[in-house]
Amino acid sequence: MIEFSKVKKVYPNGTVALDNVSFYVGDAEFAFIVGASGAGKSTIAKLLLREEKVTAGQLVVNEMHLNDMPDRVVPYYRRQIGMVFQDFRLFPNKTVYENVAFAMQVVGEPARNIRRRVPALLDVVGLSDKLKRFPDELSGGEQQRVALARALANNPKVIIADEPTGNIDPQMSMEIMNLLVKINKNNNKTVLVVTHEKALVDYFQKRVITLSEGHIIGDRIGGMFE
Amino acid sequence: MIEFSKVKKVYPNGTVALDNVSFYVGDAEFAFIVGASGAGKSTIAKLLLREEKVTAGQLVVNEMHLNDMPDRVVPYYRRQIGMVFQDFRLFPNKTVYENVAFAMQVVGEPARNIRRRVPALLDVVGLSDKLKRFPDELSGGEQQRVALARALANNPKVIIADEPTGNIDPQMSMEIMNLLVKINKNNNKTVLVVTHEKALVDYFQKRVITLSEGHIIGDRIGGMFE
Amino acid sequence: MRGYSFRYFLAEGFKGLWRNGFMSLASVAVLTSCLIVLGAFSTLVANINFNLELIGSVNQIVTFLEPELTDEEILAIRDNILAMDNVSDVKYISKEDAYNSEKEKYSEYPELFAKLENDNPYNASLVVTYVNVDQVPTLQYNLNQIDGIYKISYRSDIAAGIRNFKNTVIFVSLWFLILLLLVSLFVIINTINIAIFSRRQEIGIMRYIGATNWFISVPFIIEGVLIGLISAAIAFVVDWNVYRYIESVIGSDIKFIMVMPFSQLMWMLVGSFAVIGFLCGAIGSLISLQRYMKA
Amino acid sequence: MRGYSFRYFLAEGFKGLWRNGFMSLASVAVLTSCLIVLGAFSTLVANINFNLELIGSVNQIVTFLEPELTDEEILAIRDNILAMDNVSDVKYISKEDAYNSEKEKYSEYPELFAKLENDNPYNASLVVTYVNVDQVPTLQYNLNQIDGIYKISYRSDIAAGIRNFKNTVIFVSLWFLILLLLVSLFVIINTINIAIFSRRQEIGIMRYIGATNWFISVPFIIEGVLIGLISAAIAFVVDWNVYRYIESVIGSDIKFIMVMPFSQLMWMLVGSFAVIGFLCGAIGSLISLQRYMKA
Ligand SMILES: Nc1ncnc2c1ncn2[C@@H]1O[C@H](COP(=O)(O)OP(=O)(O)OP(=O)(O)O)[C@@H](O)[C@H]1O
Ligand SMILES: Nc1ncnc2c1ncn2[C@@H]1O[C@H](COP(=O)(O)OP(=O)(O)OP(=O)(O)O)[C@@H](O)[C@H]1O
Ligand SMILES: [Mg+2]
Ligand SMILES: [Mg+2]
Repeated sequence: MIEFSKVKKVYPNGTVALDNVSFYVGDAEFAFIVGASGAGKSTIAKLLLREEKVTAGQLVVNEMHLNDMPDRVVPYYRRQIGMVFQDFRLFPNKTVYENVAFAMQVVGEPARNIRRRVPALLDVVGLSDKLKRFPDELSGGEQQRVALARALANNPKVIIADEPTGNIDPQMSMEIMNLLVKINKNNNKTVLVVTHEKALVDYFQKRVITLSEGHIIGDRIGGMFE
Repeated sequence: MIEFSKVKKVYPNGTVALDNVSFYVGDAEFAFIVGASGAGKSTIAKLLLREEKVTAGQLVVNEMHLNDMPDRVVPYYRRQIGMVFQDFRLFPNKTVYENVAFAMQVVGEPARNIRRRVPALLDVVGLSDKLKRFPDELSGGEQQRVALARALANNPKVIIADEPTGNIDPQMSMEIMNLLVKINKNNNKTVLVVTHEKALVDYFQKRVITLSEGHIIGDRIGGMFE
Repeated sequence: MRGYSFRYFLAEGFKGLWRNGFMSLASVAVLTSCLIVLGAFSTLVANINFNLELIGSVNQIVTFLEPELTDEEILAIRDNILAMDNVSDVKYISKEDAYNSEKEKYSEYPELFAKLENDNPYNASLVVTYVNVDQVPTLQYNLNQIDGIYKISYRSDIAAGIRNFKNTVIFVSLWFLILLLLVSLFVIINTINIAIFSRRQEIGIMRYIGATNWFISVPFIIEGVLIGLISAAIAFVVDWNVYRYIESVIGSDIKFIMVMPFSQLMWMLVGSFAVIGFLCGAIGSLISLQRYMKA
Repeated sequence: MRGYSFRYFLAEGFKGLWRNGFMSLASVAVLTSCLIVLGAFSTLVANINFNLELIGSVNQIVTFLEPELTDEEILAIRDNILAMDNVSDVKYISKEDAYNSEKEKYSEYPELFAKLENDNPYNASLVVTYVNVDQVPTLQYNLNQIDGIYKISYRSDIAAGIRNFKNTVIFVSLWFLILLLLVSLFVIINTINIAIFSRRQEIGIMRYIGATNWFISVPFIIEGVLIGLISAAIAFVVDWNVYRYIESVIGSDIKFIMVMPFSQLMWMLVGSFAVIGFLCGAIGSLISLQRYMKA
């Protein structure tokens, strides 16, 4: 459950990235977030991860008020969220395998489970032959898929994917989006996908939240890219 | 003029990224390069910039043989190529304005010209109100557009854009692609665009070079994404 | 918490060390250099003090005895003095010894001593060697209390000069050692700070995927400790060999300087290097990490 | 090339310094620390040498004169000696002076000197103060050639001891200064190396957009020089104030040590700091950049 109420976000340099943004995404719901470049989509993702704090308004995720969450709780909160960052944020000094495994080590997953699950995840995103590569030995799309695998590693309750197919060909994009839809349906996870790929949004006929210059200008279920 | 003859590229870790790739792009030609993630598209761009050297085969650009180009000539060669990198490669310590201006300072452009041209370029990509921002204060799409502006700064003979719209909404993507087509037509520049956006490729009906696993599997003029 | 194991952290620490090869090397180089200088200077100071101790130990007080004392009385006085605090040795110089030694010193004036041969004007004396120059006044007082001693002679100006000299040397070298230590600590911690600064993005990503502060910190601290211990080991080996080389040179060339045997300094060096290396690595990492540890 | 201007490079250098605030600060901190220690130690060495010179200058040779010489003859001999190389002073001690000083020294034996009163056995002497201990043998030979001098007394053992002591102190402190200098240079260059390593991506991007090596390097080198000069200035101010403080403490407390006036050291410090700061900054940057300068 994600609830934005009258959220405003002003960056230190004075940019108003979001203003009076309110929306509600229920448990196990799937939503696209679309909008022009600079509309505030990534800002929503950053607020949800508490990478940034709201300037005004309320933000509640799974009954937790992010505004007044104590610092020491934040790591535990973040583990409930699987995030695909727009700029990937892979560890340059860790291999593909280690990048995904690290997310599981963080939550204290036993080594046995890690050894089983990581290769399976990397297989799903089509990287099972590149486990030992370092990120700078991967193509752009391959890096993006490692980021996706890492986001899914801990079976998070909420998955937020910021442009998860920005560097990926149409066929693989479709596969990835199908995967996210499947996770949403079968495992009852809440999934938010930021994307600019009209074809995908139109194809899946899911809820579409449209942002423009920090405001919500559209929120339709079974919507199309506009 | 770009000519690949039987080019092979093997990365130090043994990955064969390109094998027996031959194609010719004439002066003032426009071509899309498409293909699955990891097919070798960015490798072609890296070879053209001489960021990487070919393992076997010949690569000639504007009558220059890249294989045996002396190191001291390389900077001057690179100035003839405007490159939009897939990962942007902006200077984190320079503002948007400085990022673009730097490319012109490199070639010794007089300060007067720089002061005139940089704002104009940034206006074209819709960033005229963000001149003083540092890259980490920009959205993903905004960074990508700075990279594009920088690539165009010196009026290069060849423009290579690696996924220039990977983080940009459909409308702005169309504008950018129109810009590149216009530059190709009006200014007689050679333009290579790596992209995975089927809609754009299908719309513009230009030459499409299709890669798969390091091989060229299609090269059609007025082609469609396949 | 389920599977957090020390083995995991240790492995991460080693991996970090290896994968950040350049930074690790640079940190080890700086730490090693600082420790080498510190070690060289502290063994130097130790040797200076050692040699100054040797100078100090020639300080003596001469007590002149009443001429009418018998041999037994003199022996008794001697035992009496030997039993005092701060006295390490008492040597008896008879009238004849005194006369002969003076005669030798003034060999230019043979006629003078010829006249004195049968009328020796010198007194017998006891030369008292003391341990601690600071307690000489007490010793002087005690000696004056003894019957049979009619005068004591103590060149307090020379003694004070030597003491001043020793104190100054010790003062200056200790202060310089402290300066060196502080600057080294500062430089070392600064270097670790830089090394961690260069990995702030990595730390940021860890935080964004839900790692707790201690989970992030432990491998960095282990890495820091490893850097510290490696540096300590290298610095020790270097200082050791240099010391042995200098020892052999000085041992053969400069006779009037005593070089402390390395074995006497070894454990001080090993200990302080290990402690400094360990603490700098650990504390340096800890301090540097603080900055990146807001949620 | 059209518009490359020195102003552009200078501006870039300053900007780099400012925008990489943390790294610049860290580099300045390391460089400053090293320079402070170097400065402190070299002023210390200068003062040690200065004080050792003072010790050296009390060395004297005593020449005993034939008893039958007239005052004019003695004066002639004196002038003769004064004209020699390596002689700074000649002092005449008459028979009476010698007798009185000896009598004073041996006040324990008044009866002895009472007997000698009318038959003074001492000879008049000339005390020759020399400049350079190393040329004493020549001086001794020359003195021996003079008629009217029947004996010269020179405590060559003490002189040799002092000379050995001086040489050892100078030897040890110079070697330590060299060690310190080398380690400082190493640490400083290493730090600049790290600072540039942390910007290797930036350098890579510059190369990819067609910047020539020198165009990339010049701003980095200017940045390095600025860091060097800033550090030199800070280190100078610190060392200066510490020196003045120590000077005032020693000036009042420890009488037997001479502190060199700072003005005598100032230009040496300013000069060497500026040179080290400048060169380290420039050469450090240059060396570090080499690695990223393949096309
Ligand atoms: N750290 C920051 N500091 C200042 N301004 C920022 C920062 N990050 C983003 N902005 C600004 O906030 C606005 C919204 O940015 P955001 O990243 O949310 O856009 P977006 O919708 O994700 O765009 P894109 O599709 O290009 O990624 C933009 O105008 C951007 O310039
Ligand atoms: N530096 C490198 N070292 C080793 N292998 C590499 C390196 N860069 C790329 N590769 C591999 O070479 C192949 C081609 O990579 P390239 O980046 O050219 O793909 P791409 O077509 O651009 O893919 P994408 O659309 O995902 O960006 C991939 O399998 C990739 O893993
Ligand atoms: Mg975004
Ligand atoms: Mg690519």
